[in-house]
Amino acid sequence: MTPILAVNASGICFTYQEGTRALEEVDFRINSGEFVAMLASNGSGKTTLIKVLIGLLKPEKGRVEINGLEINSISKKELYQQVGLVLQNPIDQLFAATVEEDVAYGPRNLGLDEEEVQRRVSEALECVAALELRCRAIHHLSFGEQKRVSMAGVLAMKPSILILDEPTAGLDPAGEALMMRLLNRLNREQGITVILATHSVDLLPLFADRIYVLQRGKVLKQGPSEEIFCDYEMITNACLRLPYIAALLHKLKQHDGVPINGLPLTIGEARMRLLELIPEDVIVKPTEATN
Amino acid sequence: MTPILAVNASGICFTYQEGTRALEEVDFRINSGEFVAMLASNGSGKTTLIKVLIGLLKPEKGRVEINGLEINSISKKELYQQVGLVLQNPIDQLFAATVEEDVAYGPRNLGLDEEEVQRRVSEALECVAALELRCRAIHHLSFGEQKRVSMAGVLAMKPSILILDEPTAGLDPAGEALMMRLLNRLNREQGITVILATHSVDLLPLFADRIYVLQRGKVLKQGPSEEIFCDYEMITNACLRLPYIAALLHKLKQHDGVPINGLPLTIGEARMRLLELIPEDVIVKPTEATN
Amino acid sequence: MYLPKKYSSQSLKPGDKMSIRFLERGTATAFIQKGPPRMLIPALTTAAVLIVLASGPAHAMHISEGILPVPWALFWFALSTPFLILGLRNLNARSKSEPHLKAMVALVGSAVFIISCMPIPVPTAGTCSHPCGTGMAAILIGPTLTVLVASVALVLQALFLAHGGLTTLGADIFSMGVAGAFTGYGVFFLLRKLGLSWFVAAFAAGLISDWATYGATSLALAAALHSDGSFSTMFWSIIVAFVPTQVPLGILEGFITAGAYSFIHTRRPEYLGMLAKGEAR
Amino acid sequence: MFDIFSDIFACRENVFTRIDPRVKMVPAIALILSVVLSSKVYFPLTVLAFCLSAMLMVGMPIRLALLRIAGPMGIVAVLVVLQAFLSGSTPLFTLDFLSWKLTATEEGLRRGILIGSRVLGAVSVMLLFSSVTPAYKIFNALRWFRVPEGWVEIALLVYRYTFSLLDQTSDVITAQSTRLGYSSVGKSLSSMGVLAGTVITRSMDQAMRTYEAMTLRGYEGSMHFAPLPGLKATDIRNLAIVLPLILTVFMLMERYA
Ligand SMILES: Nc1ncnc2c1ncn2[C@@H]1O[C@H](COP(=O)(O)OP(=O)(O)OP(=O)(O)O)[C@@H](O)[C@H]1O
Ligand SMILES: Nc1ncnc2c1ncn2[C@@H]1O[C@H](COP(=O)(O)OP(=O)(O)OP(=O)(O)O)[C@@H](O)[C@H]1O
Ligand SMILES: [Mg+2]
Ligand SMILES: [Mg+2]
Repeated sequence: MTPILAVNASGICFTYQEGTRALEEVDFRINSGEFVAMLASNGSGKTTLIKVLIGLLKPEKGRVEINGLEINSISKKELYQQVGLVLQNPIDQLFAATVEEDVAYGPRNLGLDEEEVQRRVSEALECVAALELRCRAIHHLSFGEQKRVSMAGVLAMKPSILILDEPTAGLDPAGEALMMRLLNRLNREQGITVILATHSVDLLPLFADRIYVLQRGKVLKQGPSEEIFCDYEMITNACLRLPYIAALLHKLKQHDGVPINGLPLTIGEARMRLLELIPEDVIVKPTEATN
Repeated sequence: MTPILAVNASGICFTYQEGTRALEEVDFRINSGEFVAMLASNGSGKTTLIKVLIGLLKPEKGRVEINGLEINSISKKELYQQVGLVLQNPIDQLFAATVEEDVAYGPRNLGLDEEEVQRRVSEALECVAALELRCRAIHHLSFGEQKRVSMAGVLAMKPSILILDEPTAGLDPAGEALMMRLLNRLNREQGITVILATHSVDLLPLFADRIYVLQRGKVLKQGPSEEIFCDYEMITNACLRLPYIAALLHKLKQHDGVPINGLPLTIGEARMRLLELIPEDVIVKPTEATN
Repeated sequence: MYLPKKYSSQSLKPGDKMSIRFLERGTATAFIQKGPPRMLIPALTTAAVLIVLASGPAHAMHISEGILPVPWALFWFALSTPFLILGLRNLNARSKSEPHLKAMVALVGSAVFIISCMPIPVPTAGTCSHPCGTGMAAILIGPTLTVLVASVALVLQALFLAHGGLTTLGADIFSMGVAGAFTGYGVFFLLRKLGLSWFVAAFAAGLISDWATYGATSLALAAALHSDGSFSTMFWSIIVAFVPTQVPLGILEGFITAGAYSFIHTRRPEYLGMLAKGEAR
Repeated sequence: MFDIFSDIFACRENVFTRIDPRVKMVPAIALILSVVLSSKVYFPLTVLAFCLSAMLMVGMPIRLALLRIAGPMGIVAVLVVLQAFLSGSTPLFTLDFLSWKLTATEEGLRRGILIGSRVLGAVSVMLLFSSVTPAYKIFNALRWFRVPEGWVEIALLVYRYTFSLLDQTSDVITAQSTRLGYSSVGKSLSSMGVLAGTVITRSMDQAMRTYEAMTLRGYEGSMHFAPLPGLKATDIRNLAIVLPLILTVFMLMERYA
């Protein structure tokens, strides 16, 4: 028997009331424990798909299963204990006065006792490296801190699937890296399935197991990042671009005829490939290799 | 005599009411016709500095001159005819119901006659490649379109200095490239001084003449992008990172000992430098060079 | 001014032909001799009908287009226009010294509009209904500006949602704007003067403004609809018919107003000061 | 609820949207007034049929058109019942309700149906008008009818920001409901209070930012509007045809139908 999929959506169609066809026959299947990115340009239907997956919008056609259960067959409570959604804009998600209260909002609604609630709050805040913010007022947090706290609020529900809408939008490079590493840790250490919608391509190859490329509400292609970014045409078609590193090596390969195997997407890989090409005698005094 | 500076701010200090010290002795000098980026992580005071430059916030200390005139010595109307500000969030800036009305708002307030107003609207919309949006309602525009229209609204005032707060935030790669090319064209063709605040580093080397790096309300360093990104320490200190291309070559240079002159920041430059290093005989059948 | 004859004859005499028709059983006739309970039966009927027709109460806070005869429509327009003019005067006068006022009033207006679109569950009727938000607005921006904002919101609702309408705009402005805003503001102001906590005052403002709106709506409806029947039967029937939804709804609105007010009070007190200029706090 | 709130149809190109809003407004008002004045159901029902088919013609999905008319339908049903039982004198039938007898009357029923048809007719005119005329055009046109500019200015701002506030509000609701904020009546209540508070503070923040942005473009306390273009001769000619037509149909139906 095949293992139970974390998310199994098939043939999803969705049209907004005034007639915008936002999703068309979308199939979206995520295994438990995967780290999947939904990559698409503005207005391609990422947010709509997310809302369908989490049962906030009813698709016209198609069926969504979460951990093997049809989402309409289970109660909202069960559903939201399994799937957590982190919105793009953290202030939409932070409505309590202090960090602690906000993170406790979900667990309290689950009807847990106060001790358990406090335990969950601490755990969730620790997960997002924000324990020291516990007693701060929400409106005094910086944007990056708000993002992390809003994630903690969702994590406190202990979902097995975490869906994030543009988690790195608006963050500076340090915040971006921190956020991606956090997600990676949650995924690897706690086995949480992570699904993120984004249109920034550079960080994905490092983290995502698989990428879905959407365009105008259709899945253009899906697969591991190497496969996705090989298809230069499809990527530009979808109003996206290659990661900078890949773009450089793509240019070197296509236009300058430098023979490079495959298409390195990350700095580490690119370094290896380039070093293979550069004659040893050119290299001066390699200092101790610090990867 | 030195030429008149477009923006000359010296010794700016600013503290928010509740005590956040947002700017500390900031000196900021921009020549006419320059394309300058203000690069800083979240919460470093970019927006605050912009608001001080445009007279929305009164600095505690320091003096701001626009085109040689102290900003308090001229009327608001004169000031805003010289400096235009494009806010980060287009929603804030687009307050009229339709594109046409929104763009016409500024010129009408200047008391121009209707013919001139219409001429300016057309011109401004053409500048941002949005002429076909003219009769659309604002809330039906996509995010990227909103950004461009909000820029048109400012351009219709015909400012000689254009200040933009994170013009590329939230845009997909295609929109980002379009926006940067637009700004570049305005700068080169119409000689408009462009000042932009951002924390995305990758596009800057291609466009910015000079970069100011801020951190916690202080100017850490300023200079052309080559100088800025050479200083790896300062950059990481400011919670920023090198552009991906530069990071790759930096790694190759520092850790692998590949001898690279300077630090290429753009794909084009990096290609040249790498090709210098790769032996000719490795290169297979260079197809016709399409840059 | 055209005033229908029956408008003044509000009381219903015992043994009125009309109410007797509903009370043929002897057990019920006892009610006829007494005061208000004689309205009970028609009222209960309508209540039952309203509850069955879930969409009725949800829309009933605004009088739908087409219900009011032309003379009544004009009457209500005439009644609410002075308040609109007052609001506009106030706006123009204040926006000279407070240039941000127009933006503020407009945005509070859209907030109120959105809040009044929020479906809220009504436990007793098992349906959804909508709060008015005018009590809230009145506390924040004062009653005259609230009338202004309510008129804009009503026009938008008529256009987008088919709530209310053009001919009934006058009556709707009167019930939502004038009745709701002035009572809400008055109650808030009074209770604060009496030294009650702002939570209680905000709660009462929400509650009373909701009920006042509902009273005024019922009045307008009854006046227009009673035709050959009695005005007061119609009025009380409508009142009682709305009781199952409006009583809890008023209480809910009270809670929402108090919740929202305390939210703003704790997070952004500066806005309260900026808008009310310290008047009602 | 929030989904119905869209004026996308009003921004499409078709016969109706091309007409000057001031010109559209006159027959719309004439229609509504004559519907309200009508003493027989035929004219209102004709208007209803005309408006519904026009709505379908401009491409509004049937579902949405019906959804929009569903609210008034409910009111109509209530009205019919209310009138049938509370007015008139000729008994029609009697219902046993618990221990009471309720009698419906013929006149009452008639009157209920008449008022109901008026409601549907008038509402459908409003709906057609609003689905072929964006609200901002209506507000602008109102200036021509001497509505004070202060009111129009406020209305335009309300209209503009309602859409963006709605998006934010629905995001907050999403966040609340995925964290089970609406899983019981008590929780719904407090969540709703927080929601209302959030919406209001958001709107105030937005107001301050908007005011800032307006200042940056030379705002000094009141908006300068574009001059309204003069009415075209064809518009006036069309009006001269349409208004008498409405009147004639109305009269004929009142008298002979
Ligand atoms: N509430 C709505 N009503 C009508 N149309 C909508 C609504 N929300 C989104 N759309 C439309 O549906 C399409 C998909 O929108 P969606 O928000 O899912 O895109 P997205 O990929 O999340 O974009 P972004 O990157 O800008 O967040 C767009 O064309 C959009 O205009
Ligand atoms: N209205 C305000 N009141 C009080 N403090 C503020 C206010 N606005 C900003 N600050 C604080 O001032 C500092 C600088 O903020 P600013 O918004 O200028 O940063 P920024 O560089 O624009 O950041 P971002 O990239 O997030 O937009 C931050 O610490 C911020 O918390
Ligand atoms: Mg989205
Ligand atoms: Mg900023």
